[in-house]
Amino acid sequence: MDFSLTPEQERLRKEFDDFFKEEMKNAPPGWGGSLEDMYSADEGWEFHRYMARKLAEKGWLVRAWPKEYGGQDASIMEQVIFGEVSAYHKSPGVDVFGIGLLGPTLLAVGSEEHKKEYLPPIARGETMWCQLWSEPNAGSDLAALATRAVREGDYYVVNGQKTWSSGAHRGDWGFAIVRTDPEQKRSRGLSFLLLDMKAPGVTVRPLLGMDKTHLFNEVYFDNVRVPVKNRVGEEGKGWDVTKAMMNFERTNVGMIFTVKRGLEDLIEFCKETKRNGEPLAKNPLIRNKLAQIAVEVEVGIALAYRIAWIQEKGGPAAMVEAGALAAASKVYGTELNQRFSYVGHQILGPYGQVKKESKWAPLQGTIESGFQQVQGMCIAMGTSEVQRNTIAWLGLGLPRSWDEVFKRPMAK
Amino acid sequence: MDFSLTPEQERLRKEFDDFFKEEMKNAPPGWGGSLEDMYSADEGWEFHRYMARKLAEKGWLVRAWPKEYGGQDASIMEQVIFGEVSAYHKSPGVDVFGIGLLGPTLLAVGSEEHKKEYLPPIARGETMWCQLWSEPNAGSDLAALATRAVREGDYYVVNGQKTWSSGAHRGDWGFAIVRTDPEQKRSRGLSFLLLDMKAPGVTVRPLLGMDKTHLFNEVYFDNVRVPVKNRVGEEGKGWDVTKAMMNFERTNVGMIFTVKRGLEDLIEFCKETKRNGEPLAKNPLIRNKLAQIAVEVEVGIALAYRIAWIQEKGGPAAMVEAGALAAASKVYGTELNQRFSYVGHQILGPYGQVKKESKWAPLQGTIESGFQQVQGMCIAMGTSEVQRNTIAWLGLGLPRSWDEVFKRPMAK
Amino acid sequence: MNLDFTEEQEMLRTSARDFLSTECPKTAVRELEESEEGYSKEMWKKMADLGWMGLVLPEEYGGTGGEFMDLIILLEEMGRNILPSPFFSTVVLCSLPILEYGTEEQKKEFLPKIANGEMIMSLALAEPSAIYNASGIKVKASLQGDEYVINGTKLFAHDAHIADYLLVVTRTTEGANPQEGITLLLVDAKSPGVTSSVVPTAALDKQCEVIFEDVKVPRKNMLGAPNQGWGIVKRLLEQATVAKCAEMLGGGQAALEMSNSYAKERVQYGRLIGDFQTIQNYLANMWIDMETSRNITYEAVWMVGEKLPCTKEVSIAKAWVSEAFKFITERGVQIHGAIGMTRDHDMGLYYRRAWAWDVLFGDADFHKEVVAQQLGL
Amino acid sequence: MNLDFTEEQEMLRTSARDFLSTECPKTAVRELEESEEGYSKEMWKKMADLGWMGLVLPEEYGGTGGEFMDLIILLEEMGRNILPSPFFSTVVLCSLPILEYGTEEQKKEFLPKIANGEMIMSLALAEPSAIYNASGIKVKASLQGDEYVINGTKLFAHDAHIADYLLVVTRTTEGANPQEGITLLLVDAKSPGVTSSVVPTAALDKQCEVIFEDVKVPRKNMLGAPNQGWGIVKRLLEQATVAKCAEMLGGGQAALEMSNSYAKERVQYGRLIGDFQTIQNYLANMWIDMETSRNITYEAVWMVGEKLPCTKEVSIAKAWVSEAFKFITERGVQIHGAIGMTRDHDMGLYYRRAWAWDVLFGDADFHKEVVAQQLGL
Repeated sequence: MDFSLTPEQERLRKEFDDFFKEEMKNAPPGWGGSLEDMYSADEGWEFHRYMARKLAEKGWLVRAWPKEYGGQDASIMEQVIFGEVSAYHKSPGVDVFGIGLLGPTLLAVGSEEHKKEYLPPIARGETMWCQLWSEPNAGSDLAALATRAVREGDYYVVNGQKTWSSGAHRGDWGFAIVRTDPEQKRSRGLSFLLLDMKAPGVTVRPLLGMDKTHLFNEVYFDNVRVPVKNRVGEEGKGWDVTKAMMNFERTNVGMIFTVKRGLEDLIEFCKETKRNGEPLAKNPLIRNKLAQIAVEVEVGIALAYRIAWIQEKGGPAAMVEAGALAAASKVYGTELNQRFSYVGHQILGPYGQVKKESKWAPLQGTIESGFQQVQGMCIAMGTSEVQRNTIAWLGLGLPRSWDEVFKRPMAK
Repeated sequence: MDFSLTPEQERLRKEFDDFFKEEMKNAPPGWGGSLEDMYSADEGWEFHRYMARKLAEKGWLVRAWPKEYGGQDASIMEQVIFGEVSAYHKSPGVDVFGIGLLGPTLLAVGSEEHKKEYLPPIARGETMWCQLWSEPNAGSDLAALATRAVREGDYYVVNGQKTWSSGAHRGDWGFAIVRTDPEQKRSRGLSFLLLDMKAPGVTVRPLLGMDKTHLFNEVYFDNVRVPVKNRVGEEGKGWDVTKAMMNFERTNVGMIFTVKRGLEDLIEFCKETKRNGEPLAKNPLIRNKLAQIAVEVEVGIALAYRIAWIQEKGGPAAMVEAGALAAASKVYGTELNQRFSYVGHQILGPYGQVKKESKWAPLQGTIESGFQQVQGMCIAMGTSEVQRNTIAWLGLGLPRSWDEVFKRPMAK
Repeated sequence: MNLDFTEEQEMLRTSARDFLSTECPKTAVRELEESEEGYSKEMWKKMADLGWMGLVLPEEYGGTGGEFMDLIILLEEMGRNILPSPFFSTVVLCSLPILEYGTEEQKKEFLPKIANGEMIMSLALAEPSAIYNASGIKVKASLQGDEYVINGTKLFAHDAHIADYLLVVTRTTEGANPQEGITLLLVDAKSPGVTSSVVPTAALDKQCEVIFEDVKVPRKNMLGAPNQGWGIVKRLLEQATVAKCAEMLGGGQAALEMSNSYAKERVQYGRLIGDFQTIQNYLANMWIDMETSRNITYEAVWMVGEKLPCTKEVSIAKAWVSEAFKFITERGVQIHGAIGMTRDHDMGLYYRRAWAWDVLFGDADFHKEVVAQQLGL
Repeated sequence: MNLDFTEEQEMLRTSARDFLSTECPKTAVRELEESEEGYSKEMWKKMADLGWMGLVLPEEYGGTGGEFMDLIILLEEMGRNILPSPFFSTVVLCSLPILEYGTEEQKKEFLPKIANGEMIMSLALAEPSAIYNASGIKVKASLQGDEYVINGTKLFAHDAHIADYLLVVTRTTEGANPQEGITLLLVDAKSPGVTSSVVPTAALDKQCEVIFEDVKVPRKNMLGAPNQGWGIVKRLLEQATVAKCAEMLGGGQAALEMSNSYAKERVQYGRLIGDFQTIQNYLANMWIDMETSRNITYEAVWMVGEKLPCTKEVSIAKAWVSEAFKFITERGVQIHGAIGMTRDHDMGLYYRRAWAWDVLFGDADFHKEVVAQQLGL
């Protein structure tokens, strides 16, 4: 085994690091790097778009993509390095949905037309996307979705409601999974559509978070006309596209580096802040808690590297392994963010609840916003419960659902 | 509300305390008060019988029972006081099975003959009992039991195997649940028998614990003849008796006071023991851990008192409440014992693993035996999983089993 | 021993629950959170009319002479409903010490006005040092003639921005023992030199910065003896801590019930989510935390009410209950999924309070250190 | 970066697994636990014949010149099988420091004998103080002419009772800095004045008390420079700590597999218990702990092998992996129910080791304090 980076990788990391260090000086006041910071206030969104363009200029926005669509065919390891440096510096710019989800999906299962039409504007940092999946009665159980799309000539007419669509109020385009054949149940009869968020009949309503930030939305479709050519995959086979999209197993390295950075800032605070005449950093209980987070951060990074390594090797067995590991890194990473938030809140004491607009807010209020936003991380993109179910299934060979259990004869 | 004890209760507590303080001087060397200490070595068992006789002499062994069977009609609160003082002093003497389980069951559902025959020798501290319930394929799912009893005239002929019978190698008598009607499934067709452990055909084989102590046993029945008059309840209605026995909702106050005492001993150790030139008691991490256990002990005691109070009031609604609370106190109490063991092990460091026979063993090796024996507490008498299920059912009105769920039509 | 509430107490609970759920639905809670004042004057008047402010005050001061446990029941219901109001500040933090330590003159001046809802008060205790020990008290009051002159900054003083009077914990002498030299002063909030402003916090619960610049207070407004104020603070912190535990009990119970109801109506995969063992285990653990919290709180409340030595018991209750409340609300959000983390859902009201109250009057580690000391460690 | 094992390493793993499961079934493990010596001479010989003792020793000393990672694979398999043997004591704790710090003469004297299985060694480091800091070293060695004379008591020295030689960490001078003045001596276990006796422990893993009474050791048996021994101890503790993490990986994996298999065969309520979400969640959490442990261990191992600065990484690995191993074995017992807590079931072998290894070379809190220091706290 060899855990070292190549000199080229080290050089790249430094280049990324220099770039972000410099560019992050342009962040708006109180910037904390969360999705809420990016989508909620206009300054945040503008900064995101600014960074997207800057990264596109550098050719870094979609490094992993093929050159012909604006990428650099970069290795997974290089993406991981980019991801960690970017997260460490709390940089926005990389559209979670367009670059993280849609791009790889189109590259894997999209038509050449789709790739040519949609990928280059993403690569240039121009088009921003959102995801239109969950519905009021289809959360973890996405296949229960009910939004209808009825074919009329060259169009689908879409009616229904999506919810929990992060950043839908900012997105130029959205990808949706809808029911084209109501006769079919659950994951059958679904289709995958790309739709213009400015199309007539699309209404976006905010769902404010408990800290009043605007990240999530409800999206209503009232006779929205979507050209048939905007369908990805065959009609009725939308679930395959959805599954493909879910199967890009993430290393989740970014969410670990977010904590790494947060921890460093918190450590700095503890060194500078005296309570009862002594720096917080000298309090043995606080040292123990901070060290525990540091342990968990390094453990999380090691796990993310393992996933990247498996992906780099590829192959079907590796993909099952990566599937379980990615589920593990999601639940591990989000619960680590949660534990970090709670530790931060505890160490800051009454100051942990002060909002960033106050002069009394330490660490730019990141702990205050953090402990309210972190719950969403454990729920969005597959709840912790769903991730553990995936591990039981892919990692341990246990049944995926009760229905599966009940199909078997009773055991003696 | 009023949390104070009456002067009479305070006097009783002092009387118990004085008695146990004096009598515990007779405990064999290395006595730690666990069930393993009682059942494993001969000295332990003799001490148990000695204390049983002493308590009987005092009239304290079965305080809660009616006077006619050797008891004192004592209130539940007095029993709780007795239980806590006894546990605090690590005293044996009160037979878990005869006094804790069988006695109340016979008092509730036994015939007058049974009461007259079996209760007085228990009350005199003469007869010791054991429980013959679990089988290799019937653990948490007791109703799956297969041990057969075939009626032949005035006898049942019993064949089969029981397991996890604590102290069966010491017990004079055992109470068993067996299948009298093999045509009936699960909880139907069972009967409840009292059997002489010295009867021909009863074979007891030890199941040593991981620390090699002898608490559990396998018990084999090879054509064991049990008089029909030894059946409690009707033939085929043994499950009702079993349920009645399970339904004596325990306050579990004893297992909390065991930790209370263990904590006090550990605190003493931490005050006396220097490491790196400073008493362990001055180490902030250790202070925090010990205080956490102290918090949990007091919380557990308050819960136990609540259960006792509800029982004292009685009534059907109270009993449902007490049922959920008793499940809570069981899982809380055993998991507290576990946490205490682990904290003790951590504080003692390498010494936490030293067995009591060594001169290097602190606290008479109780931490060493504790961390191995405590796992059994979370499993015996209803696993933690079963207790949480009971809480979900009685405390929260949630379904008790999947089968119940699947009997309902699918929800929309 | 008697672990039941009296019939009167049960009636008080019922009427309080009815009143609050009618008068202060959660939409109102959210509006009051957003408002500058953070409470409804109208509701405040009605509460006074119900006798809530004078619940534990003797009749001679306009109260109804109830016991501490009565107040606890009311607070439980307020916690259950997340009532935004200066009740805790006024009644628990200020009327109780005035009742116990005030001169007859002070009692006559303050208590009837509190009882009839005319006066709102706020305790100015914490400072930027953010510790609940006597050594954290640095705001200075110096006796000049017949007046104390206060200078310094208090922080996290709930409801100071709407208070008529502030109960200010000041340092009047410096010595080796920080518990010596503390004096409590009743300060007219409109005195020149007092500036109160709300610090924006997660729970939107109107915690204020209060700046004192040469604020003059007549000597007769001193509560208790000069330099001996820490004893009053200790006692009021005991009362306040268990009272806050009671609010958390109410909040925890509501969060648990809400989660349990949701588990019985939310369907995923064709099943109620409460049918899943994962959710059942969450709820069972929440239930255990709730029941254990209840009993340890009542025991501590009883001791505080009886004026028994209860330093250890109060700290035990706070260390346990605030962790339990955090756990219950956190799992509550998780059970609800995305809807639970929104501004429009009630669960967030409880979740945000759990984190706010966790650090109020000392967090679990603070109280465990108290317990450690009480254990002779 | 390359996170795969080499083909040779995979072969080594396979052959080690085969050998151990054949030669050392769990019945044998239990017997060896009960035996006075705690290992099988016959098996020891076979292990030597397989080249295990010399795996990382250069060929000139009778070894096969493998790398540290090779040794780690072997240790993982030993942990997987709970092999009772003095391998860790001899090879990890003694041969590595002799190889790295020994004189040519010492290497020639000790290493070939270790490689061919003739010599068993034991590290006598810990003392009744039970701390893994230099300040814990009190056993005195004083230079008298050309000999050191040792007096004092060592504790928790694995396998000292069967060792031919002891590597003894002694204090030769006292000064302000406890890390100065430590000298390592290679002591013939048969020297007059050496008394080793096994301390009975939960894991029955032959930890010894070793009493030194005027034990004379020729000066040439000093390992490294006089008074500078703490550097050697630090290095060997790094190696030993990650090596122990590797054993825990093997043990954790076995415990997890055993639990998962049991969940797939044990029926209650007409269903495999692995069908229950409660059990699935336990197993999923164990799986997460296992996978996270694996990667952090290999990273630390690689750094130790490459002799990179790795104080932080080693402590991180130990702090994480020993907690994970405890959790996995504890849940493993719970999944198995009563059978899992018996002497005759294999789960207890792992459970008891988890608690023994947790405190070996410093527990999680010890290592977290190291991490805190490394973070500049």
